[in-house]
Amino acid sequence: MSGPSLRPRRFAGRPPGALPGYVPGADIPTDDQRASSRAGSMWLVKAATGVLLVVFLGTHLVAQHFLVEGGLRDYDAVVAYLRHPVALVAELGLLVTVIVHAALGVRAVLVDLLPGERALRRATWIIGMVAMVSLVYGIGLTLVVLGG
Amino acid sequence: MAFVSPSSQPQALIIGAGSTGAAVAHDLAMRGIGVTVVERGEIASGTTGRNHGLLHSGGRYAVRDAESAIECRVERDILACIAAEILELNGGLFVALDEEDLAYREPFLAACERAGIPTRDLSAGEARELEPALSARVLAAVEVPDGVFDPLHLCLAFLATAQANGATIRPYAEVEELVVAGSSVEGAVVRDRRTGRRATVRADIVVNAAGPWAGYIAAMAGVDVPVVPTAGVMVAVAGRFVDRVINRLNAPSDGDIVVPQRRSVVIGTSSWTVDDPDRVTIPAAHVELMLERGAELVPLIRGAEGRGVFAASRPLIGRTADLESGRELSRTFECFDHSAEDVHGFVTISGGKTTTARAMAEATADVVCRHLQVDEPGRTAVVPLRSYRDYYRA
Amino acid sequence: MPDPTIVLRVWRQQGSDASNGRFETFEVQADPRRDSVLDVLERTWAEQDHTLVFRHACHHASCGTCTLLVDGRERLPCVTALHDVWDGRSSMTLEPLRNVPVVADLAVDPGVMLTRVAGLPLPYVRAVEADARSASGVTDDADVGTAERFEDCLECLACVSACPVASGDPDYLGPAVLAAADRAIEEPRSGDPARILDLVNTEHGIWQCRSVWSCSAVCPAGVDPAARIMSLRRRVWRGDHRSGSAP
Amino acid sequence: MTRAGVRRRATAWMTPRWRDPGWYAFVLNRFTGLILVAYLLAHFVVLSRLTAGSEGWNDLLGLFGSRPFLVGDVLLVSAVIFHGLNGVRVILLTLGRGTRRSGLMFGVVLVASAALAALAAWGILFA
Repeated sequence: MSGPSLRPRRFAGRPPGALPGYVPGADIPTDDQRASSRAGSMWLVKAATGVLLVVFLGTHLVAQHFLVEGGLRDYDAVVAYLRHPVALVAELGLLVTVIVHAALGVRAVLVDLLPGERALRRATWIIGMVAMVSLVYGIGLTLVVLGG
Repeated sequence: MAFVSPSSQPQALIIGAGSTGAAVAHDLAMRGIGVTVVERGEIASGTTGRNHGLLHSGGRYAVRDAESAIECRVERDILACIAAEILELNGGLFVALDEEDLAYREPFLAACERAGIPTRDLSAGEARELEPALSARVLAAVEVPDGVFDPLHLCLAFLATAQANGATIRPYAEVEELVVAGSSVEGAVVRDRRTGRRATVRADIVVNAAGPWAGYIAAMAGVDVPVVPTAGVMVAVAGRFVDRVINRLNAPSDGDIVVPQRRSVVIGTSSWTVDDPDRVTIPAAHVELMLERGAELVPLIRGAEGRGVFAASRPLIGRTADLESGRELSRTFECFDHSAEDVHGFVTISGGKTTTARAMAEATADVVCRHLQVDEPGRTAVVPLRSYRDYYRA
Repeated sequence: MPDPTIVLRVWRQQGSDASNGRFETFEVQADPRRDSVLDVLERTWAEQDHTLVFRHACHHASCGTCTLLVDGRERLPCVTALHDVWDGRSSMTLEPLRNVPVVADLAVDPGVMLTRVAGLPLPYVRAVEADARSASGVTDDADVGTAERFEDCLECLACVSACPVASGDPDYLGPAVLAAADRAIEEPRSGDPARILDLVNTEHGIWQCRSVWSCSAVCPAGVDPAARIMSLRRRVWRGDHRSGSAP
Repeated sequence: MTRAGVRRRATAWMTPRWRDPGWYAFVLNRFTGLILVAYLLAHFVVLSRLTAGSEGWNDLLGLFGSRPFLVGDVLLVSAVIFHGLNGVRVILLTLGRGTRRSGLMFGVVLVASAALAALAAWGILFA
């Protein structure tokens, strides 16, 4: 082709950051860095426990409804079931994952619901306590049943 | 050194926030004048918004109207410096499809050279290599530095810069009447269309930049401006078939421009005068014509999905010779200083194109500054505009 | 044959207080073969009620100002053909966008959201990518390497209006901002991608999305904000900020 | 925050909107999730009867083995199945799989949930 191209050799567009007085992100509300990394981690943990629940809850339900003739187990069957090491691991795994998953799920609903970081922090604390109590209760119950 | 308190700052009220009003606001604010812009609707909701968005290199006017061509060429280069962020500077092609077009090529190249518009001669093959969607009938093409802008965002950039220099922008504010005391205009009664509340905005000078509606505003001051609203149809179809503006290499006529806009192309335009710019009925025949002539240049336009049909009313100046008071700045736009008709503090700016809005604004601001006895030169040609996004920060 | 009459139910409210709002009914002549919804609305304003407040500028899906709810769905009325949304008999309901402050009638103030978009160092003009033309049906071996075009996003806020998360959580950054962030990270001129990622890697940022996908369904420009939010999550996990391509 | 504000935040997300598949998925996911959390807490309370030994537990079993409770079980299992499959959908979308067909994915989730739930119902009620 003849002559130089009439088109510019590089983009005319500059980011607004090139303009004086502009601070990137100045207009975007944000929370502190620790909270940020927590938000991402919580999503991951929720997904991971979700996947584990497919395994643990599946085992639990099948064991509950389909292993024993007539569906539900009587007391002795429950104890016998729990004495099996695989069952024990599966049930304790279910206990932990279901509590973590439920706690994160309830908290996610509250993120939509509660105005402001302070209310959310308080709610998170309460949910955490309920989760801990549930966990201790569940483990305690298992030990009592196995011991009895 | 005299201390200038804010209250003694001269105040200008600008009516209309199309490209002209926005550019005038920017220019005046930069010269230290207190600026209030009132606009009846959203920014650029009148003629400017419904623009095809062609940043003229001047090529389109080179043969018939050298003055306009030079003005476009100069302003295109200035905008490319001060507002590069909101322009697509891909260039444009003037495409010859028949022998008549080919005969136009020599005078076109000569006129461009006279106007200082850079050109590049392309063979049919070269043109289709640049723009594969061009018609296979292309015989030759000339490349010029056309570009594309988005009218709203250009206005917002002007206004954002004006705001940064202290201007107040009031959209949805409709002028109901001008405040006239004796022989001078001292402001306007403005109704906020959002709340229905009325307020009086006082100013030392009122600039009427209402485009095709300028006649209505001027009538409120008892003066006549010969604005003839002249509508033009544009048709948008889905598909970004070209990156460059495609013009027919011939004398400007209907349906001879195809402008890429985002993921569509806009084909323009036609021309007919209308009585009321608020009530424009688009003739079906014009739409057909746009599609037909557009498809001659870019065949994919035929069969493309429609993406909107719209019309803008250009504020063309009807008569000039008999207007003694008018200070003719150029054949393309006019700034009417109504003090010659013994109406003081009132200036009307009309005509022109969005590409040349900055120059129109500078000429208008010169007139305004003379009235206000402000001795500041215009600097809008060299100071970059702020990001259009800054408009929302205010 | 004379044009049929369409009954418009238009949301009216004076100022920003929705409590005085109500629907007002207009009967307008309309040509379903040729009119867009915006044409009908403009005619209503010009011929029947000059106090009607609505936004519009370009009339061809470039400026993003006129977005409305047409029968409850986010649309650009300028490119919504009447015959696509009207059966010729029923009334048509026009409402302002949700999740964005209404200033009067059908007009909203996009300031809050667009200021957030403005907080991202994303240029308005980008390089033309190879598929932009082929998507238009142009068989293209030409070099488009240095051609440029405007960003796809019209900043019309249809996505924000459609998002149920944004309607519950006013702090949610919203699909428009997040999509722009993902584009900004792709864009070599935007500066530090890690900084951009920090801005959106938050509780009320990318992790607040609930995969509803309404934003992508209503986007008139094919931006697919939902997929871009997912892309941002993966960028966080990968830690590499620029190597990803568009979703 | 006003009472109306709280109510808006609490209900805005479930206002019936455009019937996009993703919206149904979101609302169903949230409802099933909340129901399952409520069930989990109730389940913990019921399990405390295990400490009462064989007698107390087997009494309860009679109640839970009754028809209405088994139907309740089927509903719970259905909720679990949907919640789980939808979770898989969300994870796949986040990984960038099927983002162009998020609606179709919801359809698959629904159909698969219904099939699995029917299977479970047959197993619980009739097997």
